[in-house]
Amino acid sequence: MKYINQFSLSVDAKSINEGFVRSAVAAFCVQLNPTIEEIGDIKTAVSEAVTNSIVHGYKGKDGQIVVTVGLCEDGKTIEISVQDFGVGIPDVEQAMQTFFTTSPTDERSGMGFTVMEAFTDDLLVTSEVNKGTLVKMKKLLGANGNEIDNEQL
Amino acid sequence: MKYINQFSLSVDAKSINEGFVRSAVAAFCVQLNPTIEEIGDIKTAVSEAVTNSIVHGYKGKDGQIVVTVGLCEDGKTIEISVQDFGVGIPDVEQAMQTFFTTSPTDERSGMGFTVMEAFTDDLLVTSEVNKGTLVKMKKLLGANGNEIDNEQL
Amino acid sequence: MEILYSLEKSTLTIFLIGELDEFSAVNAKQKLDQIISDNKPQTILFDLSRLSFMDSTGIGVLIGRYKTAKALNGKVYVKNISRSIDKIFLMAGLYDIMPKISYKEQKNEIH
Amino acid sequence: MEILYSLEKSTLTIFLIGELDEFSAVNAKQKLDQIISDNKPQTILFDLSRLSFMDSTGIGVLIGRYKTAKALNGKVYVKNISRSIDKIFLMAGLYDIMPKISYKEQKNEIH
Ligand SMILES: Nc1ncnc2c1ncn2[C@@H]1O[C@H](COP(=O)(O)OP(=O)(O)O)[C@@H](O)[C@H]1O
Ligand SMILES: Nc1ncnc2c1ncn2[C@@H]1O[C@H](COP(=O)(O)OP(=O)(O)O)[C@@H](O)[C@H]1O
Repeated sequence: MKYINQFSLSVDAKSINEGFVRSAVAAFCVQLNPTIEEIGDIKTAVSEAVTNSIVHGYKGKDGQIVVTVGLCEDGKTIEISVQDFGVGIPDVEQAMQTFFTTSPTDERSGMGFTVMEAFTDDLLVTSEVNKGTLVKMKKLLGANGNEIDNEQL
Repeated sequence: MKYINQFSLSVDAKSINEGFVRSAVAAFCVQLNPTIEEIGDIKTAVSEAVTNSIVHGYKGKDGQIVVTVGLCEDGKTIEISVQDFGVGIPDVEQAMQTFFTTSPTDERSGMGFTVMEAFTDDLLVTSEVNKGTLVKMKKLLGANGNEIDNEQL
Repeated sequence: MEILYSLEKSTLTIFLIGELDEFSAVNAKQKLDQIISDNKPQTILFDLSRLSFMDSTGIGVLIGRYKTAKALNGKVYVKNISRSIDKIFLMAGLYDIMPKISYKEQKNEIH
Repeated sequence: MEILYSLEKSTLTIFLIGELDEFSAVNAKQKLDQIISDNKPQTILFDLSRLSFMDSTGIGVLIGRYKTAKALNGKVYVKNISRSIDKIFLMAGLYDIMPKISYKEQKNEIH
Protein backbone atom coordinates (compact mmCIF):
# COMPACT_ATOMS: atom_id res chain seq x y z
CA MET A 1 0.00 0.00 0.00
CA LYS A 2 1.35 3.42 -0.93
CA TYR A 3 0.64 6.31 1.40
CA ILE A 4 0.90 9.98 0.57
CA ASN A 5 1.82 10.73 4.17
CA GLN A 6 2.69 8.44 7.07
CA PHE A 7 4.38 7.99 10.40
CA SER A 8 5.26 5.08 12.62
CA LEU A 9 6.07 5.06 16.27
CA SER A 10 7.41 2.60 18.77
CA VAL A 11 6.64 3.10 22.43
CA ASP A 12 7.11 1.33 25.75
CA ALA A 13 4.10 -0.86 26.56
CA LYS A 14 3.08 1.10 29.67
CA SER A 15 -0.47 2.22 30.33
CA ILE A 16 0.79 5.74 31.09
CA ASN A 17 1.50 5.99 27.34
CA GLU A 18 -2.09 5.30 26.22
CA GLY A 19 -3.03 8.95 26.26
CA PHE A 20 0.13 9.84 24.38
CA VAL A 21 -0.54 7.33 21.59
CA ARG A 22 -4.16 8.47 21.24
CA SER A 23 -3.06 12.11 21.04
CA ALA A 24 -0.28 11.39 18.55
CA VAL A 25 -2.63 9.56 16.17
CA ALA A 26 -5.23 12.30 16.55
CA ALA A 27 -2.61 15.03 15.90
CA PHE A 28 -1.63 13.33 12.65
CA CYS A 29 -5.27 13.05 11.54
CA VAL A 30 -5.88 16.76 12.15
CA GLN A 31 -4.40 17.51 8.70
CA LEU A 32 -7.59 16.00 7.26
CA ASN A 33 -9.76 18.43 9.19
CA PRO A 34 -11.86 15.63 10.70
CA THR A 35 -15.03 16.14 12.69
CA ILE A 36 -14.85 15.95 16.48
CA GLU A 37 -16.80 12.71 16.29
CA GLU A 38 -14.34 11.16 13.82
CA ILE A 39 -11.39 12.10 16.02
CA GLY A 40 -13.21 10.67 19.04
CA ASP A 41 -13.85 7.40 17.21
CA ILE A 42 -10.21 7.07 16.21
CA LYS A 43 -8.93 7.84 19.69
CA THR A 44 -11.25 5.23 21.16
CA ALA A 45 -10.36 2.52 18.63
CA VAL A 46 -6.61 3.15 19.05
CA SER A 47 -6.97 3.12 22.81
CA GLU A 48 -8.67 -0.31 22.69
CA ALA A 49 -5.88 -1.82 20.60
CA VAL A 50 -3.11 -0.30 22.73
CA THR A 51 -4.79 -1.41 25.97
CA ASN A 52 -5.04 -4.95 24.62
CA SER A 53 -1.33 -5.04 23.77
CA ILE A 54 -0.39 -3.83 27.26
CA VAL A 55 -2.90 -5.89 29.25
CA HIS A 56 -3.20 -9.10 27.22
CA GLY A 57 -0.20 -9.10 24.84
CA TYR A 58 2.49 -8.29 27.40
CA LYS A 59 0.41 -8.90 30.55
CA GLY A 60 1.92 -5.78 32.11
CA LYS A 61 5.51 -6.83 31.40
CA ASP A 62 8.00 -4.76 29.39
CA GLY A 63 7.61 -4.63 25.64
CA GLN A 64 7.28 -2.35 22.66
CA ILE A 65 4.15 -1.36 20.80
CA VAL A 66 4.50 -0.26 17.19
CA VAL A 67 1.84 2.04 15.80
CA THR A 68 1.79 3.09 12.15
CA VAL A 69 -0.60 5.53 10.54
CA GLY A 70 -0.82 6.14 6.81
CA LEU A 71 -2.90 8.51 4.72
CA CYS A 72 -4.12 6.68 1.60
CA GLU A 73 -3.88 8.06 -1.91
CA ASP A 74 -7.54 9.10 -1.89
CA GLY A 75 -6.48 11.77 0.60
CA LYS A 76 -9.17 10.89 3.11
CA THR A 77 -8.74 7.31 4.32
CA ILE A 78 -6.49 6.64 7.29
CA GLU A 79 -4.98 3.20 7.91
CA ILE A 80 -3.82 2.51 11.45
CA SER A 81 -1.97 -0.54 12.68
CA VAL A 82 -1.13 -1.46 16.25
CA GLN A 83 1.34 -4.28 16.72
CA ASP A 84 2.79 -6.07 19.71
CA PHE A 85 5.24 -8.95 20.08
CA GLY A 86 3.52 -10.53 23.03
CA VAL A 87 1.72 -13.80 23.78
CA GLY A 88 -0.60 -13.68 20.78
CA ILE A 89 -4.20 -14.91 20.47
CA PRO A 90 -4.86 -18.65 20.01
CA ASP A 91 -8.38 -18.21 18.54
CA VAL A 92 -8.90 -14.81 16.94
CA GLU A 93 -12.49 -15.46 15.91
CA GLN A 94 -13.51 -16.32 19.46
CA ALA A 95 -11.53 -13.39 20.89
CA MET A 96 -13.41 -10.97 18.65
CA GLN A 97 -16.83 -12.02 19.91
CA THR A 98 -18.66 -9.40 21.94
CA PHE A 99 -18.27 -9.96 25.70
CA PHE A 100 -15.57 -12.59 25.24
CA THR A 101 -12.72 -11.92 27.62
CA THR A 102 -9.99 -13.99 29.22
CA SER A 103 -9.75 -11.53 32.14
CA PRO A 104 -13.24 -11.32 33.66
CA THR A 105 -11.90 -11.07 37.22
CA ASP A 106 -10.05 -7.96 36.08
CA GLU A 107 -13.43 -6.33 35.35
CA ARG A 108 -12.71 -6.34 31.63
CA SER A 109 -15.86 -6.14 29.53
CA GLY A 110 -14.83 -8.14 26.48
CA MET A 111 -16.00 -5.21 24.37
CA GLY A 112 -12.61 -4.07 23.04
CA PHE A 113 -12.77 -5.61 19.56
CA THR A 114 -16.47 -4.76 19.29
CA VAL A 115 -15.69 -1.10 19.93
CA MET A 116 -12.84 -1.13 17.40
CA GLU A 117 -15.18 -2.66 14.84
CA ALA A 118 -17.96 -0.16 15.49
CA PHE A 119 -15.70 2.90 15.50
CA THR A 120 -13.77 2.15 12.30
CA ASP A 121 -14.73 1.15 8.75
CA ASP A 122 -12.56 -1.93 8.56
CA LEU A 123 -10.83 -4.14 11.12
CA LEU A 124 -8.37 -6.95 10.50
CA VAL A 125 -6.72 -8.90 13.32
CA THR A 126 -3.86 -11.31 12.75
CA SER A 127 -2.08 -13.07 15.56
CA GLU A 128 0.32 -15.88 16.23
CA VAL A 129 0.81 -17.47 19.63
CA ASN A 130 4.08 -16.35 21.24
CA LYS A 131 4.83 -14.09 18.29
CA GLY A 132 2.35 -11.29 18.81
CA THR A 133 -0.71 -9.54 17.44
CA LEU A 134 -1.31 -7.08 14.63
CA VAL A 135 -4.51 -5.02 14.51
CA LYS A 136 -5.20 -3.08 11.31
CA MET A 137 -7.97 -0.51 11.13
CA LYS A 138 -9.20 1.74 8.35
CA LYS A 139 -11.29 4.86 8.72
CA LEU A 140 -12.63 7.29 6.17
CA LEU A 141 -12.38 10.84 7.48
CA GLY A 142 -14.58 12.39 4.87
CA ALA A 143 -17.49 13.89 6.75
CA ASN A 144 -16.17 17.44 6.57
CA GLY A 145 -15.68 17.09 2.84
CA ASN A 146 -11.98 17.89 3.13
CA GLU A 147 -9.35 15.86 1.46
CA ILE A 148 -5.69 16.32 0.86
CA ASP A 149 -4.12 15.89 -2.50
CA ASN A 150 -0.54 14.95 -3.11
CA GLU A 151 0.32 18.41 -4.45
CA GLN A 152 -0.35 19.99 -1.07
CA LEU A 153 2.25 17.83 0.66
CA MET B 1 21.50 5.91 28.36
CA LYS B 2 18.71 4.05 30.12
CA TYR B 3 15.26 5.59 29.99
CA ILE B 4 12.35 4.73 32.26
CA ASN B 5 9.93 5.55 29.45
CA GLN B 6 10.50 6.33 25.78
CA PHE B 7 9.14 6.44 22.28
CA SER B 8 10.57 6.92 18.84
CA LEU B 9 8.81 7.92 15.68
CA SER B 10 9.64 8.10 12.02
CA VAL B 11 7.69 10.48 9.81
CA ASP B 12 7.69 11.76 6.24
CA ALA B 13 9.78 14.94 5.93
CA LYS B 14 6.84 17.15 4.95
CA SER B 15 6.17 20.50 6.55
CA ILE B 16 2.52 19.52 7.08
CA ASN B 17 3.86 17.12 9.74
CA GLU B 18 5.58 19.78 11.84
CA GLY B 19 2.51 20.40 13.96
CA PHE B 20 2.03 16.66 14.42
CA VAL B 21 5.59 16.10 15.66
CA ARG B 22 5.35 19.03 18.07
CA SER B 23 2.07 17.74 19.45
CA ALA B 24 3.34 14.17 19.78
CA VAL B 25 6.40 15.23 21.76
CA ALA B 26 4.26 17.51 23.91
CA ALA B 27 1.71 14.73 24.53
CA PHE B 28 4.48 12.44 25.78
CA CYS B 29 5.84 15.14 28.10
CA VAL B 30 2.43 15.71 29.68
CA GLN B 31 3.03 12.72 31.97
CA LEU B 32 5.55 14.95 33.79
CA ASN B 33 2.93 17.61 34.43
CA PRO B 34 5.10 20.36 32.89
CA THR B 35 4.29 24.06 33.04
CA ILE B 36 2.74 25.70 29.98
CA GLU B 37 6.01 27.54 29.46
CA GLU B 38 8.04 24.32 29.53
CA ILE B 39 5.74 22.70 26.97
CA GLY B 40 5.97 25.81 24.81
CA ASP B 41 9.77 25.73 24.95
CA ILE B 42 9.87 22.08 23.94
CA LYS B 43 7.43 22.54 21.07
CA THR B 44 9.48 25.46 19.75
CA ALA B 45 12.83 23.66 20.01
CA VAL B 46 11.44 20.53 18.32
CA SER B 47 9.86 22.61 15.60
CA GLU B 48 13.22 24.27 14.82
CA ALA B 49 14.99 20.95 14.47
CA VAL B 50 12.25 19.41 12.33
CA THR B 51 12.04 22.49 10.07
CA ASN B 52 15.81 22.30 9.55
CA SER B 53 15.64 18.65 8.50
CA ILE B 54 12.86 19.40 6.00
CA VAL B 55 14.22 22.68 4.63
CA HIS B 56 17.99 22.18 4.79
CA GLY B 57 18.54 18.44 5.25
CA TYR B 58 16.20 17.23 2.50
CA LYS B 59 15.70 20.59 0.72
CA GLY B 60 12.01 19.79 0.34
CA LYS B 61 12.61 16.36 -1.21
CA ASP B 62 11.27 13.09 0.20
CA GLY B 63 12.90 11.69 3.29
CA GLN B 64 12.27 10.41 6.78
CA ILE B 65 12.77 12.18 10.06
CA VAL B 66 13.34 10.11 13.17
CA VAL B 67 12.40 11.63 16.51
CA THR B 68 13.11 9.89 19.80
CA VAL B 69 12.11 11.06 23.24
CA GLY B 70 13.27 9.45 26.47
CA LEU B 71 12.46 10.13 30.09
CA CYS B 72 15.66 9.84 32.15
CA GLU B 73 15.97 7.89 35.38
CA ASP B 74 15.67 11.04 37.48
CA GLY B 75 12.03 11.12 36.37
CA LYS B 76 12.14 14.73 35.24
CA THR B 77 14.70 15.15 32.45
CA ILE B 78 13.58 14.62 28.86
CA GLU B 79 16.07 13.80 26.09
CA ILE B 80 14.91 14.51 22.56
CA SER B 81 16.72 13.67 19.36
CA VAL B 82 15.80 14.69 15.82
CA GLN B 83 17.64 12.93 13.03
CA ASP B 84 17.63 13.17 9.26
CA PHE B 85 19.58 11.39 6.54
CA GLY B 86 19.95 14.40 4.30
CA VAL B 87 22.81 16.55 3.00
CA GLY B 88 24.43 17.18 6.38
CA ILE B 89 26.26 20.27 7.63
CA PRO B 90 29.86 20.89 6.51
CA ASP B 91 30.74 23.25 9.39
CA VAL B 92 28.53 22.74 12.45
CA GLU B 93 30.21 25.44 14.52
CA GLN B 94 29.56 28.07 11.87
CA ALA B 95 25.99 26.81 11.30
CA MET B 96 25.20 27.26 14.97
CA GLN B 97 26.17 30.92 15.03
CA THR B 98 23.26 33.30 15.56
CA PHE B 99 22.01 34.78 12.28
CA PHE B 100 24.06 32.36 10.16
CA THR B 101 21.93 30.91 7.40
CA THR B 102 22.57 29.43 3.98
CA SER B 103 19.07 30.44 2.82
CA PRO B 104 18.80 34.22 3.32
CA THR B 105 16.78 34.68 0.11
CA ASP B 106 14.24 32.32 1.64
CA GLU B 107 13.72 34.84 4.47
CA ARG B 108 15.25 32.46 6.98
CA SER B 109 16.53 34.22 10.06
CA GLY B 110 19.47 32.02 10.99
CA MET B 111 18.02 31.84 14.50
CA GLY B 112 17.04 28.14 14.55
CA PHE B 113 19.96 26.75 16.53
CA THR B 114 19.98 29.83 18.78
CA VAL B 115 16.34 29.20 19.68
CA MET B 116 17.02 25.49 20.32
CA GLU B 117 19.90 26.45 22.60
CA ALA B 118 17.87 29.03 24.51
CA PHE B 119 14.80 26.84 24.94
CA THR B 120 16.55 23.69 26.17
CA ASP B 121 19.16 22.92 28.83
CA ASP B 122 21.58 21.14 26.55
CA LEU B 123 22.08 20.96 22.78
CA LEU B 124 24.41 18.71 20.83
CA VAL B 125 24.59 18.71 17.03
CA THR B 126 26.48 16.11 15.06
CA SER B 127 26.45 15.97 11.29
CA GLU B 128 28.22 14.36 8.38
CA VAL B 129 28.03 15.65 4.81
CA ASN B 130 25.76 13.44 2.66
CA LYS B 131 24.94 11.25 5.67
CA GLY B 132 22.69 13.52 7.68
CA THR B 133 22.30 15.42 10.92
CA LEU B 134 21.48 14.47 14.49
CA VAL B 135 20.28 17.07 16.98
CA LYS B 136 20.12 16.05 20.64
CA MET B 137 18.42 18.22 23.22
CA LYS B 138 17.89 17.85 26.96
CA LYS B 139 15.34 19.62 29.07
CA LEU B 140 14.57 19.45 32.76
CA LEU B 141 10.81 19.60 33.34
CA GLY B 142 11.00 20.19 37.04
CA ALA B 143 9.34 23.55 37.59
CA ASN B 144 6.06 22.07 38.83
CA GLY B 145 7.95 19.89 41.26
CA ASN B 146 6.47 16.71 39.80
CA GLU B 147 8.54 13.77 38.91
CA ILE B 148 7.78 10.23 37.97
CA ASP B 149 9.37 7.29 39.62
CA ASN B 150 9.85 3.93 38.03
CA GLU B 151 7.26 2.32 40.30
CA GLN B 152 4.48 4.39 38.78
CA LEU B 153 5.18 3.07 35.29
CA MET C 1 -8.45 11.38 36.07
CA GLU C 2 -10.00 13.38 38.84
CA ILE C 3 -13.03 12.33 40.87
CA LEU C 4 -15.21 14.81 42.75
CA TYR C 5 -18.46 14.14 44.57
CA SER C 6 -21.24 15.77 46.52
CA LEU C 7 -23.85 14.23 48.80
CA GLU C 8 -27.31 15.72 48.96
CA LYS C 9 -29.85 13.84 51.10
CA SER C 10 -29.17 10.26 50.07
CA THR C 11 -28.04 11.06 46.54
CA LEU C 12 -24.35 10.89 45.80
CA THR C 13 -23.36 12.78 42.67
CA ILE C 14 -19.98 11.68 41.33
CA PHE C 15 -18.17 13.78 38.74
CA LEU C 16 -15.72 11.85 36.57
CA ILE C 17 -13.26 14.39 35.19
CA GLY C 18 -10.67 13.80 32.47
CA GLU C 19 -9.88 10.52 30.76
CA LEU C 20 -11.00 7.08 31.89
CA ASP C 21 -8.76 4.44 30.35
CA GLU C 22 -6.59 1.52 31.47
CA PHE C 23 -4.06 3.95 32.96
CA SER C 24 -6.54 5.75 35.17
CA ALA C 25 -8.81 2.75 35.87
CA VAL C 26 -6.95 1.19 38.80
CA ASN C 27 -7.03 4.35 40.90
CA ALA C 28 -10.54 5.19 39.80
CA LYS C 29 -11.94 1.83 40.93
CA GLN C 30 -10.35 2.12 44.35
CA LYS C 31 -11.42 5.70 44.89
CA LEU C 32 -14.99 5.10 43.71
CA ASP C 33 -15.47 2.03 45.91
CA GLN C 34 -14.17 4.03 48.84
CA ILE C 35 -16.55 6.94 48.20
CA ILE C 36 -19.52 4.62 47.73
CA SER C 37 -18.92 2.52 50.82
CA ASP C 38 -18.17 5.61 52.92
CA ASN C 39 -21.42 7.31 51.97
CA LYS C 40 -23.76 4.34 51.43
CA PRO C 41 -26.03 6.36 49.10
CA GLN C 42 -29.49 5.24 48.03
CA THR C 43 -28.86 6.82 44.65
CA ILE C 44 -25.62 7.31 42.74
CA LEU C 45 -25.60 9.80 39.90
CA PHE C 46 -22.56 9.76 37.65
CA ASP C 47 -22.14 13.18 36.03
CA LEU C 48 -20.03 12.67 32.91
CA SER C 49 -20.12 16.25 31.63
CA ARG C 50 -16.38 16.60 32.17
CA LEU C 51 -15.37 13.08 31.11
CA SER C 52 -13.42 13.81 27.93
CA PHE C 53 -12.57 10.23 27.04
CA MET C 54 -13.68 6.71 27.90
CA ASP C 55 -13.02 3.38 26.23
CA SER C 56 -14.20 -0.16 26.99
CA THR C 57 -12.04 -0.29 30.11
CA GLY C 58 -14.49 2.28 31.45
CA ILE C 59 -17.39 -0.09 30.85
CA GLY C 60 -15.77 -2.56 33.23
CA VAL C 61 -15.12 0.17 35.78
CA LEU C 62 -18.74 1.36 35.72
CA ILE C 63 -20.26 -2.14 35.84
CA GLY C 64 -18.02 -2.95 38.78
CA ARG C 65 -19.16 0.17 40.64
CA TYR C 66 -22.79 -0.67 39.81
CA LYS C 67 -22.23 -3.95 41.60
CA THR C 68 -20.71 -2.20 44.62
CA ALA C 69 -23.72 0.11 44.77
CA LYS C 70 -26.23 -2.70 44.34
CA ALA C 71 -24.69 -4.67 47.16
CA LEU C 72 -25.59 -1.64 49.32
CA ASN C 73 -29.11 -1.48 47.79
CA GLY C 74 -28.33 1.67 45.83
CA LYS C 75 -29.54 2.68 42.38
CA VAL C 76 -27.26 4.13 39.71
CA TYR C 77 -27.98 6.81 37.09
CA VAL C 78 -25.86 8.76 34.62
CA LYS C 79 -26.20 12.20 33.13
CA ASN C 80 -24.51 14.63 30.74
CA ILE C 81 -23.02 12.03 28.42
CA SER C 82 -21.04 13.15 25.37
CA ARG C 83 -21.78 11.69 21.97
CA SER C 84 -18.85 9.31 21.71
CA ILE C 85 -19.28 7.98 25.24
CA ASP C 86 -23.00 7.60 24.54
CA LYS C 87 -22.11 5.27 21.67
CA ILE C 88 -20.13 3.07 24.04
CA PHE C 89 -22.96 3.04 26.60
CA LEU C 90 -25.42 1.95 23.91
CA MET C 91 -23.11 -0.71 22.53
CA ALA C 92 -22.50 -2.22 25.96
CA GLY C 93 -26.15 -1.97 27.05
CA LEU C 94 -25.02 0.09 30.05
CA TYR C 95 -28.21 2.17 30.11
CA ASP C 96 -30.12 -1.00 31.11
CA ILE C 97 -28.45 -0.98 34.50
CA MET C 98 -27.75 2.76 34.88
CA PRO C 99 -30.41 4.80 33.08
CA LYS C 100 -29.65 8.20 31.62
CA ILE C 101 -31.46 10.93 33.45
CA SER C 102 -32.17 14.55 32.60
CA TYR C 103 -32.18 17.46 35.03
CA LYS C 104 -35.97 17.44 35.22
CA GLU C 105 -36.26 13.73 35.86
CA GLN C 106 -33.62 14.06 38.51
CA LYS C 107 -35.71 16.60 40.44
CA ASN C 108 -38.92 14.62 40.16
CA GLU C 109 -37.84 11.04 40.52
CA ILE C 110 -34.75 10.70 42.55
CA HIS C 111 -35.41 12.77 45.65
CA MET D 1 -3.03 29.61 10.06
CA GLU D 2 -5.78 32.16 9.61
CA ILE D 3 -5.22 35.85 8.93
CA LEU D 4 -7.87 38.48 9.65
CA TYR D 5 -7.52 42.24 9.40
CA SER D 6 -9.35 45.50 9.93
CA LEU D 7 -8.57 48.97 8.62
CA GLU D 8 -9.37 52.01 10.74
CA LYS D 9 -8.22 55.37 9.35
CA SER D 10 -4.73 54.51 8.14
CA THR D 11 -4.06 51.81 10.72
CA LEU D 12 -4.20 48.22 9.54
CA THR D 13 -4.65 45.74 12.39
CA ILE D 14 -3.67 42.22 11.37
CA PHE D 15 -4.67 39.26 13.52
CA LEU D 16 -2.43 36.21 13.16
CA ILE D 17 -4.47 33.23 14.30
CA GLY D 18 -3.21 29.71 14.94
CA GLU D 19 0.31 28.42 14.35
CA LEU D 20 3.02 30.18 12.36
CA ASP D 21 5.65 27.67 11.28
CA GLU D 22 7.35 26.48 8.10
CA PHE D 23 4.11 24.81 6.95
CA SER D 24 1.98 27.91 7.24
CA ALA D 25 4.70 30.43 6.31
CA VAL D 26 4.42 30.30 2.51
CA ASN D 27 0.74 31.14 2.43
CA ALA D 28 1.09 33.64 5.25
CA LYS D 29 3.77 35.63 3.42
CA GLN D 30 1.71 35.85 0.25
CA LYS D 31 -1.47 36.78 2.02
CA LEU D 32 0.19 39.41 4.22
CA ASP D 33 2.00 41.09 1.30
CA GLN D 34 -1.30 41.20 -0.55
CA ILE D 35 -3.16 42.77 2.36
CA ILE D 36 -0.40 45.34 2.96
CA SER D 37 -0.04 46.42 -0.67
CA ASP D 38 -3.83 46.53 -1.14
CA ASN D 39 -4.33 48.82 1.85
CA LYS D 40 -1.06 50.81 1.91
CA PRO D 41 -1.42 51.55 5.64
CA GLN D 42 0.66 54.17 7.48
CA THR D 43 0.66 51.92 10.51
CA ILE D 44 0.51 48.14 10.75
CA LEU D 45 -0.41 46.62 14.07
CA PHE D 46 0.11 42.88 14.41
CA ASP D 47 -2.26 41.51 17.05
CA LEU D 48 -0.77 38.22 18.25
CA SER D 49 -3.34 37.46 20.95
CA ARG D 50 -4.52 34.40 19.04
CA LEU D 51 -1.15 33.24 17.73
CA SER D 52 -0.71 29.98 19.63
CA PHE D 53 2.68 29.06 18.24
CA MET D 54 5.59 30.68 16.41
CA ASP D 55 9.15 29.54 15.82
CA SER D 56 12.13 31.17 14.09
CA THR D 57 10.48 30.75 10.69
CA GLY D 58 8.03 33.35 11.96
CA ILE D 59 10.90 35.79 12.61
CA GLY D 60 11.73 35.67 8.91
CA VAL D 61 8.08 36.10 7.97
CA LEU D 62 7.68 39.18 10.20
CA ILE D 63 10.97 40.80 9.13
CA GLY D 64 9.98 40.29 5.50
CA ARG D 65 6.61 41.99 6.07
CA TYR D 66 8.35 44.80 7.95
CA LYS D 67 10.34 45.40 4.77
CA THR D 68 7.20 45.36 2.62
CA ALA D 69 5.61 47.92 4.96
CA LYS D 70 8.71 50.10 5.09
CA ALA D 71 8.91 50.25 1.31
CA LEU D 72 5.44 51.83 1.51
CA ASN D 73 6.62 54.19 4.30
CA GLY D 74 4.56 52.38 6.93
CA LYS D 75 5.42 51.73 10.57
CA VAL D 76 4.93 48.36 12.27
CA TYR D 77 3.88 47.58 15.85
CA VAL D 78 2.90 44.42 17.70
CA LYS D 79 0.60 43.78 20.61
CA ASN D 80 -0.76 41.00 22.81
CA ILE D 81 2.29 38.76 22.70
CA SER D 82 2.32 35.52 24.68
CA ARG D 83 5.25 34.67 26.89
CA SER D 84 6.93 32.11 24.65
CA ILE D 85 6.61 34.26 21.53
CA ASP D 86 7.91 37.22 23.54
CA LYS D 87 11.07 35.23 24.24
CA ILE D 88 11.61 34.76 20.50
CA PHE D 89 10.99 38.45 19.81
CA LEU D 90 13.55 39.43 22.43
CA MET D 91 16.11 36.93 21.20
CA ALA D 92 15.83 38.12 17.60
CA GLY D 93 15.73 41.81 18.51
CA LEU D 94 12.40 42.11 16.71
CA TYR D 95 11.08 44.79 19.07
CA ASP D 96 13.76 47.15 17.68
CA ILE D 97 11.94 47.29 14.35
CA MET D 98 8.38 46.60 15.49
CA PRO D 99 7.83 47.94 19.04
CA LYS D 100 5.38 46.36 21.42
CA ILE D 101 2.46 48.63 22.08
CA SER D 102 -0.20 48.60 24.78
CA TYR D 103 -3.83 49.56 24.33
CA LYS D 104 -3.24 53.00 25.88
CA GLU D 105 -0.24 53.81 23.72
CA GLN D 106 -2.20 52.71 20.70
CA LYS D 107 -4.95 55.24 21.39
CA ASN D 108 -2.53 58.07 22.08
CA GLU D 109 0.24 57.57 19.59
CA ILE D 110 -0.87 55.76 16.54
CA HIS D 111 -3.99 57.58 15.46
N1 LIG E 1 -2.94 -7.90 21.75
C1 LIG E 1 -3.45 -9.02 22.30
N2 LIG E 1 -2.62 -10.01 22.72
C2 LIG E 1 -3.10 -11.14 23.29
N3 LIG E 1 -4.43 -11.37 23.49
C3 LIG E 1 -5.31 -10.43 23.10
C4 LIG E 1 -4.88 -9.22 22.50
N4 LIG E 1 -5.98 -8.48 22.19
C5 LIG E 1 -7.04 -9.19 22.60
N5 LIG E 1 -6.66 -10.39 23.14
C6 LIG E 1 -7.56 -11.45 23.67
O1 LIG E 1 -8.86 -11.21 23.16
C7 LIG E 1 -9.81 -11.10 24.24
C8 LIG E 1 -10.92 -10.13 23.87
O2 LIG E 1 -10.39 -8.82 23.71
P1 LIG E 1 -11.35 -7.55 23.83
O3 LIG E 1 -12.51 -7.74 22.92
O4 LIG E 1 -10.51 -6.35 23.62
O5 LIG E 1 -11.89 -7.59 25.32
P2 LIG E 1 -11.15 -7.36 26.72
O6 LIG E 1 -9.88 -6.60 26.45
O7 LIG E 1 -12.12 -6.60 27.52
O8 LIG E 1 -10.85 -8.73 27.28
C9 LIG E 1 -8.97 -10.67 25.42
O9 LIG E 1 -9.59 -11.01 26.64
C10 LIG E 1 -7.67 -11.43 25.17
O10 LIG E 1 -7.79 -12.77 25.59
N1 LIG F 1 19.32 19.31 9.38
C1 LIG F 1 20.16 20.10 8.66
N2 LIG F 1 20.69 19.64 7.50
C2 LIG F 1 21.51 20.42 6.76
N3 LIG F 1 21.87 21.68 7.09
C3 LIG F 1 21.36 22.21 8.23
C4 LIG F 1 20.48 21.45 9.06
N4 LIG F 1 20.16 22.22 10.11
C5 LIG F 1 20.78 23.39 9.95
N5 LIG F 1 21.53 23.40 8.82
C6 LIG F 1 22.39 24.51 8.34
O1 LIG F 1 22.64 25.39 9.41
C7 LIG F 1 22.20 26.72 9.08
C8 LIG F 1 21.71 27.46 10.29
O2 LIG F 1 20.55 26.83 10.80
P1 LIG F 1 19.53 27.64 11.73
O3 LIG F 1 20.30 28.25 12.86
O4 LIG F 1 18.43 26.73 12.09
O5 LIG F 1 19.01 28.83 10.83
P2 LIG F 1 18.05 28.81 9.54
O6 LIG F 1 17.27 27.52 9.53
O7 LIG F 1 17.16 29.98 9.71
O8 LIG F 1 18.95 28.91 8.35
C9 LIG F 1 21.17 26.52 7.99
O9 LIG F 1 21.02 27.67 7.18
C10 LIG F 1 21.73 25.32 7.24
O10 LIG F 1 22.74 25.69 6.33
